[in-house]
Amino acid sequence: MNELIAKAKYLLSSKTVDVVIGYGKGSGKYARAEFIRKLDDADKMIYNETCIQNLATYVQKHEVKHLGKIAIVANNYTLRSLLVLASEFQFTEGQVLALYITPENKIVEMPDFKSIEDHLATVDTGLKPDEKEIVDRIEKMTVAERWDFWQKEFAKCFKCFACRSSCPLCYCTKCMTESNQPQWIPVAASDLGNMEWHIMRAMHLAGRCVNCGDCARACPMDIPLNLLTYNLIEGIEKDFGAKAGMKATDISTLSTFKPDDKENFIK
Amino acid sequence: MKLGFYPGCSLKGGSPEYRISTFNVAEKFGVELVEIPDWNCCGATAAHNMDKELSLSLPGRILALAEAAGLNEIVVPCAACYSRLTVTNHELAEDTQLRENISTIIGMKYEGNVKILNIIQFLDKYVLPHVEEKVVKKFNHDVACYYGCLLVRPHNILKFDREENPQTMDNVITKIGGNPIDWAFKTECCGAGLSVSRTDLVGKLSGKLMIDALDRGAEAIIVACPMCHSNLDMRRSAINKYMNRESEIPVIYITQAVGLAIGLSEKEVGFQYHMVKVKLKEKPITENLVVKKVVQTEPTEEK
Amino acid sequence: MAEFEPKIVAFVCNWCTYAGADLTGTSRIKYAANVKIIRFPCTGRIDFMLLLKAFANGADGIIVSGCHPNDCHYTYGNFHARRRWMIFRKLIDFAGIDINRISFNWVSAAEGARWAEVVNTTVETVRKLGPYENYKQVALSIYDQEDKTHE
Amino acid sequence: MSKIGVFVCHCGENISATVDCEKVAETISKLPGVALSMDYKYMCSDPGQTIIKEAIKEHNLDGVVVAACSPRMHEPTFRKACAEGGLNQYLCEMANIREHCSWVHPRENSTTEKAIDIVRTMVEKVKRNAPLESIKVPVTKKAMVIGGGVAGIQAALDIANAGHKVVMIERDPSIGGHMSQLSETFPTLDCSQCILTPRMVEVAQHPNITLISYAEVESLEGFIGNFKVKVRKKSKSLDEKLCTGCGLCTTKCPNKKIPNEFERGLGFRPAIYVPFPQAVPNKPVIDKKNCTYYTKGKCRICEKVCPTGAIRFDQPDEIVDIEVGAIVLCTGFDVKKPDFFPEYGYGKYKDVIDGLQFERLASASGPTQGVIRRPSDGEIPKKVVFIACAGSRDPAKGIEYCSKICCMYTAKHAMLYKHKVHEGTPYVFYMDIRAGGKMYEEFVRRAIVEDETQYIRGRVSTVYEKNGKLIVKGVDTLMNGRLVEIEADLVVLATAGVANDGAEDLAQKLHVSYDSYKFFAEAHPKLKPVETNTAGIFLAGACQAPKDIPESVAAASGAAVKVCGLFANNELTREPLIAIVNREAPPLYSNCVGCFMCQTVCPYQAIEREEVKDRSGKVIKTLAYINPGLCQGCGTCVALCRSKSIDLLGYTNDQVYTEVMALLND
Repeated sequence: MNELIAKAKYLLSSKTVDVVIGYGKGSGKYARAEFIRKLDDADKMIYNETCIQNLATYVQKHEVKHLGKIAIVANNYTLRSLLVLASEFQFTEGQVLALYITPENKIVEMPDFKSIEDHLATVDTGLKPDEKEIVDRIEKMTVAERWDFWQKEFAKCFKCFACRSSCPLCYCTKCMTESNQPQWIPVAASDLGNMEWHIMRAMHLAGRCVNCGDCARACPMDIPLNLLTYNLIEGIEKDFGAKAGMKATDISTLSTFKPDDKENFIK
Repeated sequence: MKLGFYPGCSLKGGSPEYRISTFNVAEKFGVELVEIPDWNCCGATAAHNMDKELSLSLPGRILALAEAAGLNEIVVPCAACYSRLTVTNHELAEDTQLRENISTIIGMKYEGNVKILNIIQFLDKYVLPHVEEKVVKKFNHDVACYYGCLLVRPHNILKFDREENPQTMDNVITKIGGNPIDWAFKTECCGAGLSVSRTDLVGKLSGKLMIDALDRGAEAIIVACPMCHSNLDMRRSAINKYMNRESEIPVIYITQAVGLAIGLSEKEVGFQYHMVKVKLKEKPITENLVVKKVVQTEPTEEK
Repeated sequence: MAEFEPKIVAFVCNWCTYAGADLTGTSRIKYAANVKIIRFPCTGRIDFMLLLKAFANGADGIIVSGCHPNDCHYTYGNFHARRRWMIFRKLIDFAGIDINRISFNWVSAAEGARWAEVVNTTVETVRKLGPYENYKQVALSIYDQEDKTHE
Repeated sequence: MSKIGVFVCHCGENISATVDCEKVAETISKLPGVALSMDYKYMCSDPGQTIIKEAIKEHNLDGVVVAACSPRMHEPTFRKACAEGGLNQYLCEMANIREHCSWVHPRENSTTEKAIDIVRTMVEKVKRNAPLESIKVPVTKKAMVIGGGVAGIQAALDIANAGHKVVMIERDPSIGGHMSQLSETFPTLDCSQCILTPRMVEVAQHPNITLISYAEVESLEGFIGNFKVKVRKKSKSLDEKLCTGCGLCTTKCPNKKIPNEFERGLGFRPAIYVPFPQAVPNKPVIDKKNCTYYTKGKCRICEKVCPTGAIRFDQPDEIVDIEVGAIVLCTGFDVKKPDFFPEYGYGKYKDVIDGLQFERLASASGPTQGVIRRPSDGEIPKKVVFIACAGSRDPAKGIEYCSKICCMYTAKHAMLYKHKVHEGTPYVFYMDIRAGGKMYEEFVRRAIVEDETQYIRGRVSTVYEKNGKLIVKGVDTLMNGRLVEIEADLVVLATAGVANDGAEDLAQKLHVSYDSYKFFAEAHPKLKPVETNTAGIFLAGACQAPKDIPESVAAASGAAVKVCGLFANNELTREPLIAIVNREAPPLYSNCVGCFMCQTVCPYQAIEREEVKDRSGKVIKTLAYINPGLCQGCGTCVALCRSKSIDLLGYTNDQVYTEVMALLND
C-alpha cells in the first residue's frame, strides 16, 4: 500500500516521528509488526486483511518508548487502546501519532486525543453480533456446563503468557502472577493455576478491555480468552454505562463508583 | 374486566341494598363481579376470639377457592369479611409453616396469589378513574363519611388509609360532587359486636356519633360496612332514645351514593330496603360546594 | 455418615461487621461454628483473589460483609467494594464458579442478631449445595504439580 | 525460625466454659515457630500482663498472640504490655476466641477446634508481622465548633478560655439555639434568656473566638489535628463592618408579615430582620425568599434608609477554607413537624400547639408579652391540656425512644400556666413521669400538689373541634380505663425531639456515623460519650440524642476537655497501619507502573505523584506516593492495584493471604 509507505517515509524524513510502527509480512496467517526507523525499511510495510494485530501493544513497551516519537498504524481497537493507555498516563499527548486507516484504505492522521475521541464517537464500538452470540451461548449454559467448558479450555493453557504479551493493556513491569510473596498464582501450569491466572487477568482488564481480541488470536492453544472480557464489557456497559477507551480523560470503571450503583445480591 | 366477589353473610342476608348497589355500579363501569364458588363464612367476630386455626382456616378456604377459580383479585364489600380475609392473607404470607398447616386443614393449597380489595379500594381502582364523565347528577349533599372500626384497622396489616382521620371515602364523595364534612367520629365504634346482646349500648355508641354528625349538619351518613349500616339504620329507635330526639338522617352505602350520582334509580341502589327512608332534598349546586376539597393533613411519614 | 459440615470463611471489615460479630458475642446469640472470620480494615481492602484462594483451599462457602452504604468508616471503601463484587461476581459466574456459595452482606456494628442470621443462613445454603467438589478437584491439580516438582 | 509466644486466656469462665483452653494451648505449642504456648485465667489482669512481659524477655519472643477477647476490646492493652516487655507492639496480635467463639458456640469439640483454627491463623499472621513505628503528625491548635446553641457556646467558651483559638459556625443569623426561645427553665424556673444571653455576648467578644453566623459546612478534608473545612458564608446582603445594628432598616421594611421562625410562627417579622432582640450578632440579614427586591426586583427601602449604607444586594455567598485541629459538633435537635399528628389536629386547629410555641407564649419577650393567649382568638384559655409523649415512645409513629425532656418541661408549662392564669386548670396526659435528676421529681410534685395540675395517666386518642372548644378524648388508665373527654381551650403537644434536618447530610460530609434516628453516634455509649468514631471530631448536646440543658452543657465541657487534651501536644502519634508503594532496585525503582487508578479510589486524596529522576534531573519514572499523614489505611488502593505494588502495613498481602491459608488448612 504505497500511500502508507509514502506517508511513513515522509514522517521519518521530515523528522516528525522517530519510528513508524506498522505491519510487515508475517510468517503465519497474520501480518507481523514492523518498526520502521530507516527510510528504505518503509518498503517492507504492507496493509491488508492480515493486518489485524493491535499495535498499541508496543506503544508503552520500554524499548519502543526509548526510540522517541511514534507513529502507529491504527484501527479502531488500536485507537481505543491508545486512549485507555493515555487515561492511565502511559504516554502523553503528542508522543504518539495515530495513522488511522479507514475501511476505504484512506490514511487519517490523528495527532491528538481530541481527533481520536471525535472519530471514535462516530463509529460503532459495540460487540459484533457474532461475538455477542457466542457470549450469550455460554451465558445460557448451566453453571456446571460453563465450568466444564472453561475447565476444558483452561486445561490447554501451558502459561506461555502470549495473551499477556499481546495485550496492549497488560503492561505491568512485574505481573501479579510473578509476585511470589505471597505466591498468588502457582507458577507451573495446572488446572487451578490456569483458571486463577485467566480469571485474574480478566478481572484486571475489567472496565479497560477494548475487545480487540488479540489475546485469543495470540493464544497458541486457541483458548477463547477474549470471551471472559467480552462478557464483562457487556455487563459494565449495562450496569455503569461505561465503555473503555472512548476518552483520554476517562476514569476506569473499577477506580470509581456511584453511590446509587444498583446491585441485587448484597443482602 | 372480571373480578372475584365475596358477599359474606350480610350481603346475602341483611344488606341486599349493599350487594345490589355494588353490582349495579360495577356493571356501569364494565366490571363483572364473579361470586366465589362454594364460599363459606369468614368467621368474623366469633371465630378469631376462640380458635386461631379456625379463624384462619375459614378465610383460608375462601382464598384458596378464589385462587383455584383463577380469581386473583376479589372484592370484599363487608368490612368485617375484608378484615378477616386480609389478616389471614397476611399471616399465611408471613409464616410458611402456618400456611402448610392451614392447607392441610382445609384440604387445598393456597399460594397467596389473591389480592383483596375492600369496597373503597375497588371504587378507587375501577370506578373513580372514569367517574367524572359518568356522573349525571352530582351527589350534592353534606355527608358524614363513617369508616367504622374494621375498615382501617389494624394499619400495619391492612396498609389502608389512616387509622386516625381517614380520607379515602371522603375522596370518593368529593369526586361525585358531594361535600364530606369534617367530623370527629369517623372511626369510633358503633357497637356492632353488641348489636344483639346489648342494644342499649349500641344506642349509646351509635348515638354519640350520630349526634356529632347531626350537629355538624350532615344530611346523611355514608358507610362501607353492613354492621355499621344495620346499627345506625335498624337500631334508630334505640339511638333516638339515647339522643332523646327524633332523627331522620338516612344511612347510605358509599356504593349507593355513587350509584345515584351516575344515574341509577333509587330502586337500582336498593333504597327500598332501608328502615330509615332516604329522603335527600335537592339543593342548588353552588360551585364552591362542587369543587370543595377535603381538608388533607397527610402525615409526612405514615409508619 | 455425619451431616456435611461446610467450611466457610468470612471476610469482614473491622468497623461494622467485625464489631457486629463482637456484639453477637456480647449478646450471647448462638450461631453455627462453621464460619471463621478474617478481619480487614475495610471491604475495600478485600482482594478478589482471596476469595478464589479460599475456594482453592477447601472453603465450601464464603461470606463477604461490611458497612452499609454511606456508613463506611472510610466513607467510600464499601462503594468501591460493591462495584468490584458486581463485576467479579459476573465474571466468575461466567467462568462457571458457583456464586451461590458467596454471600455478600452489609452488617452494621449494631446488627449482632443479623450477623448470626447471616452466618446461619449461609451455612444452611452451602450445606444444601454440598461440598464444593469440582473446585476441590481442580485445586488438587496443583498438589500433583508440586509432587512432580519435588520428585 | 520465628519465636512466637501464644497466651490463651480463660477470661474467668467466659472462654473456658465452652473452649478447652488447655487443649488449645497444647495443640498450638506443637506448631512450628511457636516457642511458648500457655493458658491463664485472666491474661488482661496485671499478673497476666506480667507473664507476657517476662516471657518476651525469657524466650526473647519475636511475636506474641493473645488468644482472648476481641481486639476491639483489649488490643491496646496487650500491645502496650508487649512494648513494655521490649517487643515492638505491632508484633502482637489478638485471636478473638471469646466474642467470635466461646460466647457464640456451645461446649463442644467443634468449638475448641474453631478456637484452635483462630489461634493458628493469628500465629501464622504474626510470623509475617513487621515491627512498625507510630507516625507523628503536627496538630493545628485551633478548634471548630459547629452549632451555636447552649452546647456550642459552652464548648467554645471552655476551649477559648483554655487559651486555644475557636471558630464557631452557626447556621442561623444568630447564635442561641433553642434555649434562647425558652421562657423559664426547669427545675429552678429562672429565665432562660437571663442566663443565656450573657454567654452569647461573651462568645461574640471573646478574643479567642471567631463567630461566623449564617454559615454552613460545605465539606471536610484531612484528619485529626489537620482538618480543612470548607465553610459557606451565606450572603446576608449586608456589609457587617459598616452596619451598626441600629435596626432602622427592620422598622422601615414594608414587608412585615412573614411568619417569625423564632416565635415559631406565632409572630411576624420583616424581610430584613434580626431574629430576636438579644440576637448575637445583633445585625440584620435579608431573607431573600421574602424580600420584595429579590422577588419582584424593586423596593430597596432598607438600602435608602440605612444611615451607613451597609446594605449589599449583590453580595454573593462566600466560601472560606478553615484549618482546624479538632471539631465539636453541637447542631442540636428539632421537634416533630405538625403533620405528624393528624389525630391531634395539629396544623389543622390553631389552638393545638407544640411545646416550643407554648414557651414563646409564656415568654415575657414573646408575641403576647408573656400573657398566655390562645392563637386563634387571643382569648386566655381556661382549660389547657398538655399531651406528653406526642410521638415519643410510640413504635407506631416510628419513634421508639423517650424524648426525655418532655416530662419536665410539660410540668414546667403546667406551672407557668397556672402562675399566669390562676383560675385556669392545666391537664396533663402522660404515660409515665420520668423525672430523674437533681430536684426534678420535687419539681413535678410541686406542679401536681401546689399548682393543682390534673395529671391523667393515659393516652389521648383524638382531639377534635366542636363549637369553639377542643374536645380531647383520652383514657384514664388509673381509673380502670375510664374514657375521659375534656373540653379544652388550648392543647399543647410535647412533640418528640428528633434529629435536626440535614443531620444525615452533615454526618456524611464529616464522615461521622449516626443511628437510625439520624442522631450522631458516639464512639462508645458509656466510655466514649463525646467522641465520634472519626478521630478529632467530638459531640455535644442534643445532636446526639434529646438532652436537657444541664446535660448538654456537661457534654459540651466534656468535649471541650477532649479538644484541649488533643491540643496539649504539639504533635500526635497515629497508628502506622497505612498503605505504602513498594520500592525496588533500579532500573525498576518500583513495581508501580503509574497508572494512578489508585488515585481516584482513595477517599482521603492521600495518593500523590512522585517522580524518579536521574542525576541530570530527567524524569525516569512517575510513581504513586502515599502521604502517610493523609492515609487512613482503608486499603482500597491495595486491593485495586494490579501489579500489587501497594501494600497495607498490618494487613499486608502476605499476611491476609496467609490467614486464608492457615484458617482452612487444618
